[in-house]
Amino acid sequence: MHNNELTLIIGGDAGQGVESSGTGFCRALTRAGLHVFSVQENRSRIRGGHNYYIIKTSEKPIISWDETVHLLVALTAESVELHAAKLEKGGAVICDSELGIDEVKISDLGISLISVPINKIAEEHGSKIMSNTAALAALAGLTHLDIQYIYSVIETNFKKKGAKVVESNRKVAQKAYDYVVENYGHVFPGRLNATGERQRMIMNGNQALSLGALVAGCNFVSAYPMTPGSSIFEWLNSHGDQYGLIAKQTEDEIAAILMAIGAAHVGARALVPTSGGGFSLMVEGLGLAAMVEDPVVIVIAQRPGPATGLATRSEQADLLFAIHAHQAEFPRIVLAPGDVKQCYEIGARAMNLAEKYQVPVIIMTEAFLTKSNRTLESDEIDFKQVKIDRGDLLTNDDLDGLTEPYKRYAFSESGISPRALPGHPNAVYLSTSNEHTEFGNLTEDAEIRTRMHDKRMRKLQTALSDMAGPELIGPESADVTFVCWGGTVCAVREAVNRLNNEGKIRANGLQFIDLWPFPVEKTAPLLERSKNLIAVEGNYTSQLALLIRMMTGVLISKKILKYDGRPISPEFILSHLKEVI
Amino acid sequence: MHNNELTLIIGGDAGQGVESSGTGFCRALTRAGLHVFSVQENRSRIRGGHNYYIIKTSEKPIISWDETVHLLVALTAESVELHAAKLEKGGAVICDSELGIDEVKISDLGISLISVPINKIAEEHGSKIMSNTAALAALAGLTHLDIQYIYSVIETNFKKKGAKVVESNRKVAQKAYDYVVENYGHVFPGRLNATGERQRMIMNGNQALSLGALVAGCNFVSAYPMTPGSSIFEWLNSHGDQYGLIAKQTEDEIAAILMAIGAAHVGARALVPTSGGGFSLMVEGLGLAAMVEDPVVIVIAQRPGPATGLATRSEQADLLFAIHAHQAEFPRIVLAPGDVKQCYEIGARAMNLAEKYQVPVIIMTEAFLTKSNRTLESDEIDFKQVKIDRGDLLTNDDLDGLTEPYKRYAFSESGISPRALPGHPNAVYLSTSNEHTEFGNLTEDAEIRTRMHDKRMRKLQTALSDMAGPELIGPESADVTFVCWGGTVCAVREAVNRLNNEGKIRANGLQFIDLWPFPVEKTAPLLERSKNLIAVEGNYTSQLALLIRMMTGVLISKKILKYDGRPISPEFILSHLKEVI
Amino acid sequence: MAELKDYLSPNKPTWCPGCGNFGIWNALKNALVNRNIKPHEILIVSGIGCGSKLPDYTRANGLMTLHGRPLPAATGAYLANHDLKIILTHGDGDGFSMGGNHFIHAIRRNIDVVDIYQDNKVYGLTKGQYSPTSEKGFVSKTSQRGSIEESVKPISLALGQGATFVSRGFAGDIDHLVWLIEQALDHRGYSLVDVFQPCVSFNKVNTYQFYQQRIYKLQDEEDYDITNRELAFKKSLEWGDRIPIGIFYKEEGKPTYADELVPLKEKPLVKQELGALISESLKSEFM
Amino acid sequence: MAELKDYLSPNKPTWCPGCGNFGIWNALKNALVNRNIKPHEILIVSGIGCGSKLPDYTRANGLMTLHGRPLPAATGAYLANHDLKIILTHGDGDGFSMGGNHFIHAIRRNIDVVDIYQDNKVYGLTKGQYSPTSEKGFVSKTSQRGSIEESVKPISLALGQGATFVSRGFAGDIDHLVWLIEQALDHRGYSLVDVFQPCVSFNKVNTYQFYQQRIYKLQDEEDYDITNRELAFKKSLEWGDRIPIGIFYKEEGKPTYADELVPLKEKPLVKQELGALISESLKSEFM
Ligand SMILES: Cc1ncc(C[n+]2csc(CCOP(=O)(O)OP(=O)(O)O)c2C)c(N)n1
Ligand SMILES: Cc1ncc(C[n+]2csc(CCOP(=O)(O)OP(=O)(O)O)c2C)c(N)n1
Ligand code: SF4
Ligand code: SF4
Ligand SMILES: [Mg+2]
Ligand SMILES: [Mg+2]
Repeated sequence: MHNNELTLIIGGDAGQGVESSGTGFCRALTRAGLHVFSVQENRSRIRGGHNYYIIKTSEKPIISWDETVHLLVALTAESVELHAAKLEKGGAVICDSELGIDEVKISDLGISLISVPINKIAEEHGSKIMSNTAALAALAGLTHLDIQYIYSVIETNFKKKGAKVVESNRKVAQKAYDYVVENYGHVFPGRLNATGERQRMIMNGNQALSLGALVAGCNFVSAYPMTPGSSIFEWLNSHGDQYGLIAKQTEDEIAAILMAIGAAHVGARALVPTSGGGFSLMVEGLGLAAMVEDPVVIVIAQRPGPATGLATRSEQADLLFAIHAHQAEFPRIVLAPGDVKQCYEIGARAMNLAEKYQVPVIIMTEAFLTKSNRTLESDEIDFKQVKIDRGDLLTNDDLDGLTEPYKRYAFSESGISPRALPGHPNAVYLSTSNEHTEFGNLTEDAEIRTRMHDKRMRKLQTALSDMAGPELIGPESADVTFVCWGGTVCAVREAVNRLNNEGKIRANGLQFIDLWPFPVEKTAPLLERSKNLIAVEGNYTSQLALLIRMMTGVLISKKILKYDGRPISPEFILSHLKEVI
Repeated sequence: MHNNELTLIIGGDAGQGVESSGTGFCRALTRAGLHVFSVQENRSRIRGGHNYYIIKTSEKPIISWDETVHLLVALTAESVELHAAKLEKGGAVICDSELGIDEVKISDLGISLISVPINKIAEEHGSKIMSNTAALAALAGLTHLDIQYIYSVIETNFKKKGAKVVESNRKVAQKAYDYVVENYGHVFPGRLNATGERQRMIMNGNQALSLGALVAGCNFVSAYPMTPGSSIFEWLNSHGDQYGLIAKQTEDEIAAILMAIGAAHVGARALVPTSGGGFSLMVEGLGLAAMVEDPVVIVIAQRPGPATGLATRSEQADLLFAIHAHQAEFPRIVLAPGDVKQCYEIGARAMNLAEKYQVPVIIMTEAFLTKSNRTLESDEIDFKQVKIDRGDLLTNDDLDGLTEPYKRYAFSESGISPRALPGHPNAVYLSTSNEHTEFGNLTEDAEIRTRMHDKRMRKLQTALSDMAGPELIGPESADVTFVCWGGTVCAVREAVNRLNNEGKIRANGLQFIDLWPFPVEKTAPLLERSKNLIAVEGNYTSQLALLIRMMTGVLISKKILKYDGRPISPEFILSHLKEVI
Repeated sequence: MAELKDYLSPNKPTWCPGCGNFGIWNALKNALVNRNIKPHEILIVSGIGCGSKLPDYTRANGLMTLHGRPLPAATGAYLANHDLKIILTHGDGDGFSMGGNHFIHAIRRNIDVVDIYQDNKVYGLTKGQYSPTSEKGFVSKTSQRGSIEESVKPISLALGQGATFVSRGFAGDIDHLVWLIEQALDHRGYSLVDVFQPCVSFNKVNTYQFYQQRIYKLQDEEDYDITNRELAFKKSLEWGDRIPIGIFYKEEGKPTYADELVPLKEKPLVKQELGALISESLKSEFM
Repeated sequence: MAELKDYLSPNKPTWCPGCGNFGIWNALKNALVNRNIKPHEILIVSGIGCGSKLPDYTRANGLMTLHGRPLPAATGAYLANHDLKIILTHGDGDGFSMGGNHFIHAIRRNIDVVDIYQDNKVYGLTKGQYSPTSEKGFVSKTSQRGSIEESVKPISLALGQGATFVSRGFAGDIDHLVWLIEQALDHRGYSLVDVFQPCVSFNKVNTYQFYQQRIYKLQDEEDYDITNRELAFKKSLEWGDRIPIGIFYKEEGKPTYADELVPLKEKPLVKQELGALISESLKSEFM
């Protein structure tokens, strides 16, 4: 346990505020100048049932969570049972004295019990509801984190509720902090010292994705609530009035994608966040977008299935579905960010790609990533770097100058036809889900069909120029190469680091972000030079490996797979590595 | 033009009875002991717009339609314009004298004009509506087909409308027949002589599929009308009362699959016919069926897309969608018949496979096949050969004897758990779309999730024993091997025959009927011994070739593809063969 | 001034001769011209079906969506550009079977669109299956012994859900229909225009004659009060020898959906510059 | 005789303490026992949502489908085995948002099921978005300035569509609710039981107290006539200081869907031998 470098878990029942405590502590750490990486595990219920929040913090940037834990804040006895044994020797469990945890059992594990009258302090100095504040302050006390950071988070979280609430919470925090410092000040070796470094941001994957989209001009979002996609809608919904965005909750996901298409058709930049089940209902609409060539961006926040599956857990098993959804064939773009920063970048990039190619763009994320927090340097997110590219969109001037009748679906080499928005007298046109002529009118002519289909499909070829090959993790050459996509990349990065630090096996990794159209040429050489490809995926059938084989012929027969709803950790990769090589 | 071996086209406007005439003539030929193979091309409108019906007939079994045409029955001038030039020298065009077709233009093409006062005869001896009868009789007259066969079809078609209607139609037929025999008795060299052979059946792909399902115990069908899947529903609907089957027209396709699941859950054998667009709406339901392990059979009758596309035309572009539809992963079976007989067989087989493996089974057909008629020997369809296999379904006796609490989702090696239908006091159980325990109750336990997912996925492995490798067409070894699926096999068979008869290029083919779980082991050796693989598919991206590469690594880089909504003909294959080899 | 010829398209309708859709098509164009609305100022949104082909024959901005889905698409277009006048034309199958859910939800949002149903009480384009508005007992390809479902009641449902303009027209009475569509165009908020549309090919029950013998006009009744929802409901249940057409119910002054959206206070969404409101302060909430 | 303990499941409800679902759950079990219906004789079909978890806590045949889809699944089960007593329990989001279309169509088919809505006027399981039955102005996670949509009116819609049993209960009045569910179980045909269900976690408006202060029982009104659809419609629009519960409307003797199906004349579909009616004569139509 190095100073300013530890991992803690906050565990408790749904409804006890595990999530808000975790998020609050992440913020406090960020303000103290530390880096943070967090993961959440929730059950699909409102009250009761064990939830937990893992926070890893360090002075240095953190690329992954991992399974080494030093500290546990247990809001229930169950939480002690579930997690205490995972703690490193020398670790500590903070819990309410009322829980009656057996001190002997805990010390047998080589860890300390930090018994704090959390509820009592809260009730005495504020109200019962403030016990989360007390627990956080206790945590700060034990790790010697300056209480100012707790106060500052209290200020942020409660100022809307008025000065009195802020004041009571401060009081409670102070009492709990003091209690721990007094009673357990030197029990726990770990320290969290403010570094005084410049301010960073902290956000989770869904916030980053939403922010990226918003900055890139997203002004319309339509959605039906579905975990773990809803928080994108909710974030944008709560920023709509201020930033000129319409966020429409719909009657179902069919309406969500159709509204987005309608809005996009007249010129909005539309986003549709959902999860796999909701996307299933959007499949018909997806093809409509492709046929009328209206740009929409869809986010699939993956969770384990089939069907309802494990509603609040994580999986990476919708890739081949996203690529093949809808009858027949049409161009689409599929992208999968793997960390918070990539979520931001892809949120922005997708908005541009959709309009540039006039196609649906699908962003794949997963429960793990949606709610995993990471600190970002303020300049990692540069709004000015995001250029809004509306593609071949005709301006009013262009349209005023039109001399020929406007062909919305003009045959073109790139497959992209200059687009006019409805409303100009010189460009009155039809769009239809039926096969159509260059003017957009219905046709059944075999030749026009073939040419129009060719035109649409050519966009796939054109878009390849915008598709990057996989990102290299670690050194160019290695003994084993982990092939991954999505949030699994965090664990892969960490595993690669550890292996290379250890030095016995030289490792690297390839993260596929741009998945469709599949960048064959940019991928094949990278795969071919690898000696030992290992697919690391959060699914059963190794979908990325299947995709790679389909597109390049390269067979990846070694696999590290997980499909129990929990994300892959670096330790999971390392322990399974022995089995596969 | 050999006797009893010719191809004719009946062409006219929608609403003019092209379809009923074509079907009527097919039946007359069948009754005359001839073999028939027919194809239809329709526009997506009710009246007006050119439709046509190709009928190939022969004394010998026919494996495909082709582009050689000898005779045209033109109900409109447009029809003459569109088709006359395709006729072989020596051919003939039958049309109403009223159309005023230029005889010189026709004879310049080396064909004869058979001008018949069709409407006049109909009006004089019956009514205008009987002009189809007159046209068919004229056709019979020209080809010397015994008029008894026309009479017999009149009897079949009109007996419900009463003796008077039958009588008038006979009269009209006789007059038109006589007129042609008198005026053009020896103009056309082709003859259609009754062979007096034993009775055959004639049916199209959708009828055959429906019949197969019905014979295999299908007793529930739910559907929302969608071309070209609707005729399955309509056929079963009109046979429901007699054969104890419930056919429910639903409010949408979502309801269609959900009703089927509900019915299957309590023990019905359920079928859901649709087309790609309707299937898009069923995607969410598909995963529910898989998760609760209820057997349902879905038919996707493919048509060109995306979206509405060409509603009445044909394509083969939904294969990868069918295999990957729905979020996450689960076992399913995908089968694609290629001809009318296979439609019957697979209609029956699918019902058994669904119940045996307790999985959704998807049958892929395509517009071309749905309405293509073929004559079948009566013993090709043997109802008694179809054994109803309900799989591991617990009987009342089994349930009476249960001593342990019933586990609907018991872990098993095969992945299949013995199934009880709701209703027995010893087997009261829950099924849910959530991940669940062996009893069917909700769980979020990581280990149970993994085991339950493994159990479900094991069915794919188990089902492989029921999946056949591709069917070989032609000789075992050849210079080129056509790889195909679905209705394209008809043209491939004919192309293989022609090539081998010609002798320059030795050809064979592989037809994939059992597509998922993909029979890798049964396929790989066949592919490997082929020198020159050529994918022949009715789509843009060569989906079967992609699937083969994904599953076996074998790259098929030569392709003959068509996606203009019209089926692939043998001539199309042969003419493109040069380009690819 | 808008003129009829502005709406003239080179594409001729492919409807069957005598189809009620001709009447609806002409009435719509006339109503638009009478209200001086030009082709580029509107967006006609349709679904899939015979009636839904109307935009293909009309020179105007058109969006033919999927079977059953014109309403959500229209909602999106309306939210993004409420300067466009949005008109829907679609069938009874499209609107009340596949699209039934959107119907209920469009009403409760009071989106400002004119929603015209080409209600022929049958599935035309798929060749004659019974539809949600087919009368009980209607014999069709898929109801050979007669349909055994109660027909969907669009007027009653709209009234029950709080619609602000609920009306019914008849494709065989064009003058009345022109007037009705004008009223709908004038109304602010969701306007239902359910039009009896004879289908000469597949509905041999609800013919021109059938309607001519039965319909009467609510607005001809002296004491009819179009602001009385309960009375309207009572009239909506009337079916048999006498069938009412006209405006059943109208409620004025209720805000439309766009009226209540903060981002639309100044101008339509698509007329606002993209990304213009983004500022560095957005970052601070993450700090 | 059925007993309450027959319905006892080893799985305890995970609903929040005080949730209205406990009341509905108990009322349902009591009504079933009072009507002497045993767990193996029923099938409880639900969707996805807090309320839809009921089958997991109840020892009875259960089928938890997808969000919004219990009605078509129940329809299929009913058509295939109408000997099973089919009961649905699902939320307002499930039933009137995602499942709104199925609601209308189930009514018009008069399928013989008891359809219980756990109507808490909010999305519970997804943590507090406004729902289709949320009142206009309801503040939630996704309607921070208050919802701007008219709420869905299940009772009015059901009446407009011709439902044969239309009722409303309250999870806080279990005796009344038991009685109501018994009436619904007794009724032949589609029976709507819309239950006001306080959600203690996310709906701070429509609380136990809110209802207790406002509801009154239709069956306590002397002159209330449950066979008068127009009167029922009028009552269905009542919302404010006084909110009616009880049976709004009931129509007896109307055939159920299964009554009208020829293949079901003798016995349920699944009790007939598969393929028993197939004969060679089937071939002749193809000759
Ligand atoms: C998802 C889907 N299901 C089915 C269809 C097939 N389909 C096309 S039009 C139609 C019904 C047409 O009836 P209606 O909406 O009343 O329009 P009409 O043709 O009578 O004007 C159907 C079922 C489709 N296009 N999409
Ligand atoms: C297709 C689909 N979309 C969204 C969801 C997510 N979801 C689960 S429950 C629910 C809403 C719950 O509200 P309600 O039906 O009123 O039930 P309650 O939880 O309030 O009892 C939603 C939106 C889903 N499961 N499936
Ligand atoms: S089928 Fe009916 S609705 Fe369709 S065009 Fe013909 S008459 Fe009109
Ligand atoms: S969130 Fe509401 S509906 Fe769900 S269990 Fe809790 S109180 Fe009940
Ligand atoms: Mg219609
Ligand atoms: Mg609810």
